[in-house]
Amino acid sequence: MSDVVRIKRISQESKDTSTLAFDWGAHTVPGQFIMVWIPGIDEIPMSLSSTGSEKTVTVRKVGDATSAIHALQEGDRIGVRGPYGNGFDLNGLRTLVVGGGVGMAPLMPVLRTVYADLVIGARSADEILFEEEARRYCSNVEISTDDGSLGFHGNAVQLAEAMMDKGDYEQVIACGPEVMLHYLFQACERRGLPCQLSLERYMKCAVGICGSCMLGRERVCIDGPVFDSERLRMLPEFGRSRRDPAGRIVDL
Amino acid sequence: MSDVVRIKRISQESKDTSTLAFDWGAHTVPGQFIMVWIPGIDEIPMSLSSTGSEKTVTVRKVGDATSAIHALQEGDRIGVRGPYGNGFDLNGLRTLVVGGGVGMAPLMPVLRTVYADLVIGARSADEILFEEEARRYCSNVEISTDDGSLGFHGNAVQLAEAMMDKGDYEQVIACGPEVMLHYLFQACERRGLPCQLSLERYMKCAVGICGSCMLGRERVCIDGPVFDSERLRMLPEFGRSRRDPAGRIVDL
Amino acid sequence: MTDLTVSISSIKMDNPSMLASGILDETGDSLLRMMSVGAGAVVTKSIGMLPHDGHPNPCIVETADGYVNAMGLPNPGMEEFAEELRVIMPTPAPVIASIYASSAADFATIAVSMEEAGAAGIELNLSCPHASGFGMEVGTDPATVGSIVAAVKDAVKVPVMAKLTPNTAELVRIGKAVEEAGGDAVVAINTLKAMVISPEFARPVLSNRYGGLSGSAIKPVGVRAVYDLYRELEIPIVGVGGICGWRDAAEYIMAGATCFQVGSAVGTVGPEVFTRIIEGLEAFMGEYGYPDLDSMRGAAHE
Amino acid sequence: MTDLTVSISSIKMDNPSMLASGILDETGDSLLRMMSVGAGAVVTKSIGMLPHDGHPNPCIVETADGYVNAMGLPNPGMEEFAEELRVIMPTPAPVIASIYASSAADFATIAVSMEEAGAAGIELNLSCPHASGFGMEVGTDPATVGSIVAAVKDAVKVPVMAKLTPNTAELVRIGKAVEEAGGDAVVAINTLKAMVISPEFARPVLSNRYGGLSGSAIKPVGVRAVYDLYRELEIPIVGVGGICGWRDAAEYIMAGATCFQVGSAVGTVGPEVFTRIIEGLEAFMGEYGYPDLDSMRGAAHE
Ligand SMILES: Cc1cc2nc3c(=O)[nH]c(=O)nc-3n(C[C@H](O)[C@H](O)[C@H](O)COP(=O)(O)OP(=O)(O)OC[C@H]3O[C@@H](n4cnc5c(N)ncnc54)[C@H](O)[C@@H]3O)c2cc1C
Ligand SMILES: Cc1cc2nc3c(=O)[nH]c(=O)nc-3n(C[C@H](O)[C@H](O)[C@H](O)COP(=O)(O)OP(=O)(O)OC[C@H]3O[C@@H](n4cnc5c(N)ncnc54)[C@H](O)[C@@H]3O)c2cc1C
Ligand SMILES: Cc1cc2nc3c(=O)[nH]c(=O)nc-3n(C[C@H](O)[C@H](O)[C@H](O)COP(=O)(O)O)c2cc1C
Ligand SMILES: Cc1cc2nc3c(=O)[nH]c(=O)nc-3n(C[C@H](O)[C@H](O)[C@H](O)COP(=O)(O)O)c2cc1C
Ligand code: FES
Ligand code: FES
Repeated sequence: MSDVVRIKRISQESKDTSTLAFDWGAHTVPGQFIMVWIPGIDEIPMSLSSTGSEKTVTVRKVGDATSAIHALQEGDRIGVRGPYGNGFDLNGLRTLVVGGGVGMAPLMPVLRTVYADLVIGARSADEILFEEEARRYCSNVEISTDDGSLGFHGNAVQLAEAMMDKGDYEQVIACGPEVMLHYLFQACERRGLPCQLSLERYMKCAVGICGSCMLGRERVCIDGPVFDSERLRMLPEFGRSRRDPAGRIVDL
Repeated sequence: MSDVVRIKRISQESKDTSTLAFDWGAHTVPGQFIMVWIPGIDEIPMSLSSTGSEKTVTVRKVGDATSAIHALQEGDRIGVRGPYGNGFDLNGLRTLVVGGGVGMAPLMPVLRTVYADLVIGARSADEILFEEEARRYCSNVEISTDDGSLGFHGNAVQLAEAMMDKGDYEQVIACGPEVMLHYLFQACERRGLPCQLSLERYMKCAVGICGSCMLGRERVCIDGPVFDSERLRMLPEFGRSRRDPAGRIVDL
Repeated sequence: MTDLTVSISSIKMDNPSMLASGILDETGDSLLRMMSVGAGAVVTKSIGMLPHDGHPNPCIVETADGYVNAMGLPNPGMEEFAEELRVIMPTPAPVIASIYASSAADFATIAVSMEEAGAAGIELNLSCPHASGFGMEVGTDPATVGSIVAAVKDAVKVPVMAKLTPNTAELVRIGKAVEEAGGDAVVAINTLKAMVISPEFARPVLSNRYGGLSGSAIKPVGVRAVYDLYRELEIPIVGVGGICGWRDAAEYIMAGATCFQVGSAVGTVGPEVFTRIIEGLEAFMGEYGYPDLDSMRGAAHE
Repeated sequence: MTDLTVSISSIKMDNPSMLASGILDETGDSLLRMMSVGAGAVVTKSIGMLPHDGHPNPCIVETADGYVNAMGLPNPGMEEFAEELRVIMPTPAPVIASIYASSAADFATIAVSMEEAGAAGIELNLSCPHASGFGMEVGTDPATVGSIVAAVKDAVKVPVMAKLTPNTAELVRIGKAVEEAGGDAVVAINTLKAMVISPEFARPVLSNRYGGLSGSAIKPVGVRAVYDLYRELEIPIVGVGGICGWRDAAEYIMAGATCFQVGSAVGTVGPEVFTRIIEGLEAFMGEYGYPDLDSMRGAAHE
């Protein structure tokens, strides 16, 4: 489904991250993403950080397209198509959710749906996203910052490992930088704890035909972006390499 | 819906008329028709004389295509597409059904659905169709033959008029030669009795775009083939003229 | 207030929609019906010198997203059709007569007869993909096209539009030939040359084997054709191919179309498609600040 | 027992289905995946001399019945891609390398590199409608096409097939040029030149403006193209365009195709489309008494 929507509301989440809200009727599930078209600039994948009839995307400014999105005003229009991807399997298991940086975006609809504990990781206190809202849904929200400016001093994986060892979680759901996810996956594997991780690859079509988002034999856009432990084990590229827009192998 | 079906059963109804049965899943309502394709010969409209999951068409041999259909054997295949047309409005009114010749075909699904009295008209006794089956559904089945070889000696309209005057019908449903239908319509109009008449015109597309089946402003294939009194009154061509395959006006 | 009026030379229309040739337009009554549902103008079935039955059935196949047809230009012939037109004149919306022939002289003869019968314009069918000796076979050579347009322009006073085939890489060159010969507009596109085969019967379904693909399926090809033509031509372009809603119409207008025609959607959506397209277009133009069609035309080129 | 094996010169396939170029075929792993779902052969993404990012996004639009894409031939370049192939060799099904270039000499260079890396055949992309200086621009002139085919034939031992554009009235002439230059097969059709405009943004959606229409929408055009080619050519024809089920595949085979390719349906149906088509085709052939593909090929011409 391809549409043009009007931005209803923009909220600044941190110095480089904003959330844009718009009404869009498409039925979506937590963990799915859309392609956002900023005419004349680019079309890029964005996770849905709300999946109700009001949808949101939470965008970190990292380059041209994300800067153009940050320059938008309320009332401006963007193109959206989707929803794409499989989404998380919300299965009722006792869950630890781990979000690194803007990786919190696709996790918010999960937290709104299931009862889970949460680790939010970021480089420093002013980059911690969604803490306030998350505390409304989760009994236990823990924070880690690389620079120690808030909560646990260290990375989210270290904090998550400590929580896994204390708690009796049955699964881990996470999104964030791939290197973090890779360490988290290994930590879970060591403990025999199943994971669902949301990954990213360069996307062009988002409908599963162009092959630009391949991760091993999997299309991240349609077979993913969420992968469970069983599939992650079969993906030697996970945590190691990705493909550039030309399809060349690039180390992570 | 376009399909290829296999003829399950052929029943000879009279010397020039046969019924072909085939399984076809399309949902259809009484009064609708299909286009029957006999490869290499023609594709022609045929009313459905049964509208269950087993469908039938009842074909009178009048030319090339209908002869080719009569030459088919059980197990042979034909192409079918449809269903097309509006069908009868089966509204619960006390109904007199009038069928002339092979015009009985689209009326059979009506008789199987509603409780009605019936007039079957034909030139002579051996051309009377579906009498036996109709007697199973209708309390009152009357026959007219032009040559008096069975039942009322005269035409179906005369017989129907006599029945209208005796009975307390609230509507008339009919199919048959257009001249017959035209007289029947006038008889009903005189009595203020609403009609639903199934008409025929030369059909090519059957989907309402080619315009070959025009009757005034109406497309017989899609706005018809069943017309009620209100619409019949607006059709000066009804009973008078039709169009040939080139679109020329031809007197009936 | 949004102004939807538009004209192609002397043909003045209340709105930019036209009934496409070959769709419910073989009789006077059917033309009137399409005016009553809002068509800004109607184009008639393509009319030839003599009555013609067209190809035997099957002459249409329904596909996932359109039709493949090979009607084979059935028509009652110039004389009888002129009578159909005379009976309905004057009409609430202009009638444009589509005509076909195999020589420039015949094109001119038929055009004159249609003009006399009240046609407000002539559309030359130079593009039917499934009629031998007519249509596309005369319409893929720029010189032939030019000579036909010139002959008809000489013969009639009403505007003359030429309908082009998309089955060529030379579309724009042929459009240029129309313009240079004095044509008042080009119409693009006719159907794409196509075929449907029945696996069960191991043969093409259409009696003519070849047919023309129409409907939503071809819209992106039609929009592209109009976009290409708009870059090179000065004369108006009438866009046609797969329009079934206001968005499609808007795409054609932004690609550069002055007017647009609707064909297959009269079957897939129904005759009311005209009313819906016009209402939708008006609402869109209001919301997005286009006061009239001029302000919207070709907008995708900027 | 139904025999589904088929070959194009030395390329031997277990069944007549091929993955179309540009669809999940830019990495070794994706090629292996498509073999695992039953593709009888796989064609790679079109590979050029140098790495190329392709057009910026948006490079695809979903339409009612297909896609309009302008990927712009992204590929990792001949050297890196040769390495992808070497890693997966030997493969359970033949890999045909699609290549593009702007001169006959470059075509030959890339073909040699692909052959050395293990490609069982070469497909010349002479038909991409949205890459300037490549694809369709080299593929609409019979003489150029002939010279490219001849140069590549000279350079490699594996079979060489040429993929043709449908955006021309000269399709059959170009097919003839391939045959005369010694080509082993023709592949038809590539996408139809198309455009999608956003009314709201008043601009073409694709960054490249123009794109190519694929998917069910174009099937009747592809079937017609194969039918036309089969009447005039001796060499095998590979049919492609809008195949998403066994009926579509059967239409192409009856029109004259030796093999067929599946592209868009990998998205609209899923990769399992190969398994389903092959199973459906086998069941159909069994029921209708076709012992092998030879007995079915071109059946619609009789
Ligand atoms: C499934 C998915 C969900 C995502 N969800 C979010 C989200 O919720 N919030 C958020 O801020 N970011 C998200 N991203 C990342 C986001 O797409 C990139 O940050 C964005 O594309 C950068 O574009 P740019 O032009 O601003 O930067 P550029 O300077 O063009 O690129 C910076 C980096 O962004 C990545 N990128 C650029 N274009 C694409 C593309 N088409 N596909 C994938 N990656 C690309 C590349 O790694 C590139 O190196 C998501 C990515 C994916 C694949
Ligand atoms: C809606 C509808 C339902 C019909 N239902 C039945 C039915 O249930 N049983 C039945 O026996 N007949 C039915 N007919 C009539 C049937 O279609 C014709 O008898 C048949 O087409 C004759 O074809 P032919 O080749 O045998 O005869 P031809 O010699 O070709 O034609 C004989 C006459 O049949 C009519 N006819 C031929 N082709 C067509 C066509 N494409 N469309 C309409 N009329 C045509 C013409 O009036 C023609 O003069 C129906 C017609 C219509 C329009
Ligand atoms: C059943 C049918 C008959 C047609 N007959 C004609 C015709 O007589 N003359 C003509 O120029 N075009 C004819 N066309 C082509 C249409 O006018 C139009 O160009 C084409 O169908 C594309 O528009 P659409 O997608 O809206 O149908 C016909 C199309 C159809 C479907
Ligand atoms: C996303 C996409 C990328 C394509 N890339 C190529 C390509 O690189 N080379 C090529 O020859 N054809 C390419 N094509 C064309 C297809 O191979 C095929 O000819 C066309 O899509 C029609 O088949 P389909 O309808 O099954 O998709 C591409 C098509 C699509 C949809
Ligand atoms: S982005 Fe094209 S296959 Fe995933
Ligand atoms: S048969 Fe074509 S409109 Fe009715």
